[in-house]
Amino acid sequence: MDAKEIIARRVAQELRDRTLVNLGIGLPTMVARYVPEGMLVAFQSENGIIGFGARPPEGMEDPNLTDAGGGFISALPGAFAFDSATSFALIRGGHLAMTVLGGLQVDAKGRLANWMVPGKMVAGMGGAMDLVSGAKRVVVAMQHAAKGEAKIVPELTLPPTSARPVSLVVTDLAVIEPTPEGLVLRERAPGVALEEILAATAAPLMFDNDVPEMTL
Amino acid sequence: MDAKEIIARRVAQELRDRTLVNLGIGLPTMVARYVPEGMLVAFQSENGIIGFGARPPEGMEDPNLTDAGGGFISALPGAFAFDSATSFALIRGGHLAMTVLGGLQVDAKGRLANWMVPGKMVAGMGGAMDLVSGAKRVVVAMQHAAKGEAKIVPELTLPPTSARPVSLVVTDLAVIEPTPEGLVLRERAPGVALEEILAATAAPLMFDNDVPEMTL
Amino acid sequence: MRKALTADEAAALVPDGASVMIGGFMGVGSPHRVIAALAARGARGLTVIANDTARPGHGIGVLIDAGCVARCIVSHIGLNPVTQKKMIAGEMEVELVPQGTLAERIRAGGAGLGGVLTPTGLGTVVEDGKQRITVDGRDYLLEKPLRADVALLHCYEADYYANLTYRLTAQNFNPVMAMAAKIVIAEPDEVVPIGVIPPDHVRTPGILVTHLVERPH
Amino acid sequence: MRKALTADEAAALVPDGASVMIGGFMGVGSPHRVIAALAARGARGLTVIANDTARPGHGIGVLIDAGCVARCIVSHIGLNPVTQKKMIAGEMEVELVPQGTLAERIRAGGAGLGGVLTPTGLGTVVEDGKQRITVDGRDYLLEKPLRADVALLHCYEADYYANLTYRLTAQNFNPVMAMAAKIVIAEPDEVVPIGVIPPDHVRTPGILVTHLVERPH
Repeated sequence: MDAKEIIARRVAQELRDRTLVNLGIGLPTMVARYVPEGMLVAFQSENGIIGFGARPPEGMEDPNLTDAGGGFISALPGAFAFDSATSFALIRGGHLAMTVLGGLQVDAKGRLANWMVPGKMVAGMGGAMDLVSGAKRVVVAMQHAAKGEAKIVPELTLPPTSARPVSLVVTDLAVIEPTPEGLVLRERAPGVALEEILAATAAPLMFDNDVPEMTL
Repeated sequence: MDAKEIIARRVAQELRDRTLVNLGIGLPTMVARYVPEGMLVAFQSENGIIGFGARPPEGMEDPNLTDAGGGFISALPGAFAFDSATSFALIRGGHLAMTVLGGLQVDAKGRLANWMVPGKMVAGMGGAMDLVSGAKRVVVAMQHAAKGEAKIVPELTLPPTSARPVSLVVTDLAVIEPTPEGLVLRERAPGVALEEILAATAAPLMFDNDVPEMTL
Repeated sequence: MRKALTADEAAALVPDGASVMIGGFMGVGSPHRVIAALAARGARGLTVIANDTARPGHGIGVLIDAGCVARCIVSHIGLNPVTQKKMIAGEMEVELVPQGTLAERIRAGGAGLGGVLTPTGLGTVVEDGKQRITVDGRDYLLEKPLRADVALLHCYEADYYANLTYRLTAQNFNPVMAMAAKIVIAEPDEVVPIGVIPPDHVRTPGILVTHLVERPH
Repeated sequence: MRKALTADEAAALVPDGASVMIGGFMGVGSPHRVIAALAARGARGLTVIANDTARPGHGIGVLIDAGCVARCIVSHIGLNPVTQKKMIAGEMEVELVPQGTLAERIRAGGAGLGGVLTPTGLGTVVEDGKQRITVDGRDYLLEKPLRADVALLHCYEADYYANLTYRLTAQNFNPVMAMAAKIVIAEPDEVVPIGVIPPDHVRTPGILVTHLVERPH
């Protein structure tokens, strides 16, 4: 199982039946592959659809039906298409049970940075700031470290996406929950030692004597 | 021609081709009968339709299609049905070229009162406050006086509908235009003498030597 | 979607003293069966948020007649003399809100906005107790969001997921209310299989609807 | 409705230096024919208000490539390296706005609201220079309305009155922009007779649309 699959499978365990969930572009999108059997989850794409499916068969793509990255998708029976004001009324209004977003950094207060690296890359916040402000639960799905550099840091060095702390951080090494007291290490990825996680994490972590392994 | 028909016919002259117009319940509704020939006016009913028509033939009424007073109407080809948020986005957003409203009082500043008589009658403002705030032109269609009592007064004694002055007042006796300098008498109803208008008006009126008669 | 409720089952989900948004404009687009059931079960102390109180014996007027309502937040009561009488007698509290402001306050409640700035009501009694805010030299009233414990909606079609459509002038406040309450109960004229309503024609997604009332027999 | 315009005629209605709202999300739901005509006529100094600048050579990216844009107000430029390069080189001003805030600001512009209060952006760079307003103990940012000289929309169907429908995810910003500009130009995929689009399926009424572009050949 590669790093991304570990993350996606673990995040999928956070899904709940009959809820509305938004998946960010990139890694978070993979979560949709691992919806627990028998569970009905309504996925929202913020460009304007609830209930989308995989890319249609060749020759059946519709230029008026794509995901937020512009890739072709299909619509499932019972889908709902809507405009951007409605989309963000759903997001900001607390109608999303959960959003899953990629991250550049998370700090000890649980704050997320994921939309720009000053002087290097300015993607724009897109819908991320609204998603972090408005979703009931915000789950960050990201690699634990980038090119040897820690992404879980004492204090953000990148511009924050929101002042609101995220609910959970799922990486290829660990599951970490931000709390008012600090970051709590909840789970280790299969076969990953505590020391490895601590070495790859720049922020202080709190943990019990026996941190369980993820069940994937 | 009775008083109401005079008012409705004169107000209809204020309609402009290819514009959106809201008619209040009661007398203002009658204006729709006198749209100048060849002119296309889109009438909005604030309960949620643009492009409504007369009551349908007996047995063809639809309980889901009424005017703001709850009376059965029909829809014209090319009609548009919408919700209340959209309805008032159209109204408040300046998309109405004109609204025609009934009135209890208009004062020297051009302010309208039309939604309550303290201790006597509380109708509620319904959509009137938004209409007066938002429509490009606000035309008041009302009897000049009520049971011998002047309705055009120096200063409102009833609660105002808006601080914004209305654009024009059309009564069975006269056409009056509120201006920053005061109320200007623009036209007399057919056969109505200047003195009759002045006697029925409690607010000061400005006028030229020769006030023309309405052409109906 | 679970099984549809009877009107009585739906009415039982509305506790006495609850704040209740009810769709409809002079009774058009109101959930008449749930309203009747609510009056029949003798609900008490409700705060009703709606466009109007319709007429005696009709629509929300049925709840007023039956003494279910302690307070209402509405734009218009002109066609319901019972509401006016109860208000003047002090038996019922009535907060009058301009119709467009009411729609925006409910929309803001459902859309997670802390309020909206509107010119409507400036210089009138509607301004009393409200904050006036100047933006780029123009004055506005700050109007706060409205939310409720329960929303009682009427819709035209519902599919098995409770995706809803509305019909002609029966839309009115139903779509904004569907976003602004903890429990959302929809009373359809028709129930159709999933897929019958195309994605572009759905107006309220089923994920917002807590309970669907069975179609009329 | 007057006769439909060619894309070139529509582009001629957009003066250099104008503020222009353009529908679309990564090019999906953008008026591609008018955009191409605008680039071809060499428009200059435009302020573009849109969700994003799509990709180089596609959608709004075509206007960026052609040097038509002096400033843009968008939520995302991550997939257009040309926009990023021009921004960093100081050739183009880019104002980044959270997507939901952008939608609400445009909606407020079209709905006559003086602004909306949103929690989005609190404690981030988005807060810079903005008023923080506390409502019932919670903080919000006051976000001001946006309007434009021209709105360039894509729609699915238009009838002869220019009543519009949109399709699936090609709706996005088009409906709110239709309310918020002085001149509104819609580019349809299909044109249909009046009455073909039922009143409940119209999304933008023709009365808001100043000009319709002819259907593609």
